[in-house]
Amino acid sequence: MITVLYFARLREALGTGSERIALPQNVHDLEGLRALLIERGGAWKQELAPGKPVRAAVNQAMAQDDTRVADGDEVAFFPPVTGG
Amino acid sequence: MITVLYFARLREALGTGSERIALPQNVHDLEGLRALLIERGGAWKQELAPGKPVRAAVNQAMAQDDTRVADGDEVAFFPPVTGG
Amino acid sequence: MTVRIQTADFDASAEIAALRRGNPKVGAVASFIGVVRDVNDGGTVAEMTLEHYPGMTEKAIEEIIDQARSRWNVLDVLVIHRVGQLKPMDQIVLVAVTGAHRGDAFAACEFIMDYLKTRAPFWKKEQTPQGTRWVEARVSDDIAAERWRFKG
Amino acid sequence: MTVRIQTADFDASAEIAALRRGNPKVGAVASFIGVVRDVNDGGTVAEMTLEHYPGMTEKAIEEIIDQARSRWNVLDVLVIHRVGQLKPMDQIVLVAVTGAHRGDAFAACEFIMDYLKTRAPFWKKEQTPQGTRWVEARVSDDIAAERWRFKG
Repeated sequence: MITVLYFARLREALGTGSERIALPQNVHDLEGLRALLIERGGAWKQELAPGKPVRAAVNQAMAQDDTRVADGDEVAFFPPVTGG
Repeated sequence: MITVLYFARLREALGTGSERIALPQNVHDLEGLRALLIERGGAWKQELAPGKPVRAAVNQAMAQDDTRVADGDEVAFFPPVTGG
Repeated sequence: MTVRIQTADFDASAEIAALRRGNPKVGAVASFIGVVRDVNDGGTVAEMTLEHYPGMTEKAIEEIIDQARSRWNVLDVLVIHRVGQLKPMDQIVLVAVTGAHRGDAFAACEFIMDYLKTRAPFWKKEQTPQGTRWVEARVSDDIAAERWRFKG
Repeated sequence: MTVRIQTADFDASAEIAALRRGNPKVGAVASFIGVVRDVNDGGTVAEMTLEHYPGMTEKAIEEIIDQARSRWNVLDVLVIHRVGQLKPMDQIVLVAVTGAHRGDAFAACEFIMDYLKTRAPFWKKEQTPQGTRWVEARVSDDIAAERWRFKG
């Protein structure tokens, strides 16, 4: 199982701030996880579609498409940051 | 008459903070005034000698050797500034 | 180094005094305060909410500070960032950097702000007369952060 | 713009609050505080005296601020410089710049400090265990001021 968090506009559009997901055998990285979520269709497909300005973190560090994701990880998806 | 002010190390070395000077006919700029003061010899010659790091202002604005000096002006000589 | 995420306001003088307390090597304190403006992208802002990613926020800012310390000769760094409800003219963020000399303190302070703007997980939502909207990231902030890759 | 030469200490928070009071266009406040260090040029400093040229000092600083305002988009500027007797860890100078955006505020603040260091008529005299000495101007300060001629 991994924990997936959603923040800001993404959290509102997806209607959830966090969930627990059992990682399928064929999902090893962030790109795979994002594809898995897009398969849900609806808001998931729309908000996480390739080209959308979505950022991600794995275990609280900024991550890229090819960042590894494994059981026990905390993954987060969010829009580009706007603090400061 | 002009007013001449001295600050910081220069004030201490020359033993005066200000004086009134009647401008000779042949003195028209800062370079001429400085030469006039150097003619006094002693500390004046030593402190104001060409090459010494002396700065000057005319009427409270930073000035150069060729800045005009005329009756009624306030002239100041001082070391390079060290505030801030 | 000190990093604080808080809903409460802060007092820059008191924070700076605490940052340099007992260190007579400090000759320079560069600081920055970010403030809520009443207008953004042409719209009037009545109020805003700042959301963040607890845990990651602190780590991200500490990493930015570490990078600054590896590039410039600074003595200490403080970052306070507020979250929650804020109104126009409220203080949002304080970055204060102490150093022996001003050049390093200025550079590190501006670097930290520029990186914080693009790498620390905060999100602003504005309440305007037309309703609420999530603030869009600015390309100018990416450019501001990017230029540090090429300068010293 | 506000320029004050004073013997009294200052409170940065209160000064910054006064500088941005009533102006909801301010989104950024860049500021700098200069502090007396206990060591300078290798010697221990027990105390220092700051002398200035009354009248010219204010004019020189106002001119530096005017230059900054002509180069960057800033809203307001405050400079406070202390004179008289100061001890290690005392505050010497405060430069605070408000603007809509941080880039302009940072640049103007650093520019004003760099120019103040080479153009405002102040002189420091240090009391050390070896006696008193006038502080020598630094070549690094000339270089810091000079570089602004070539950058934006």
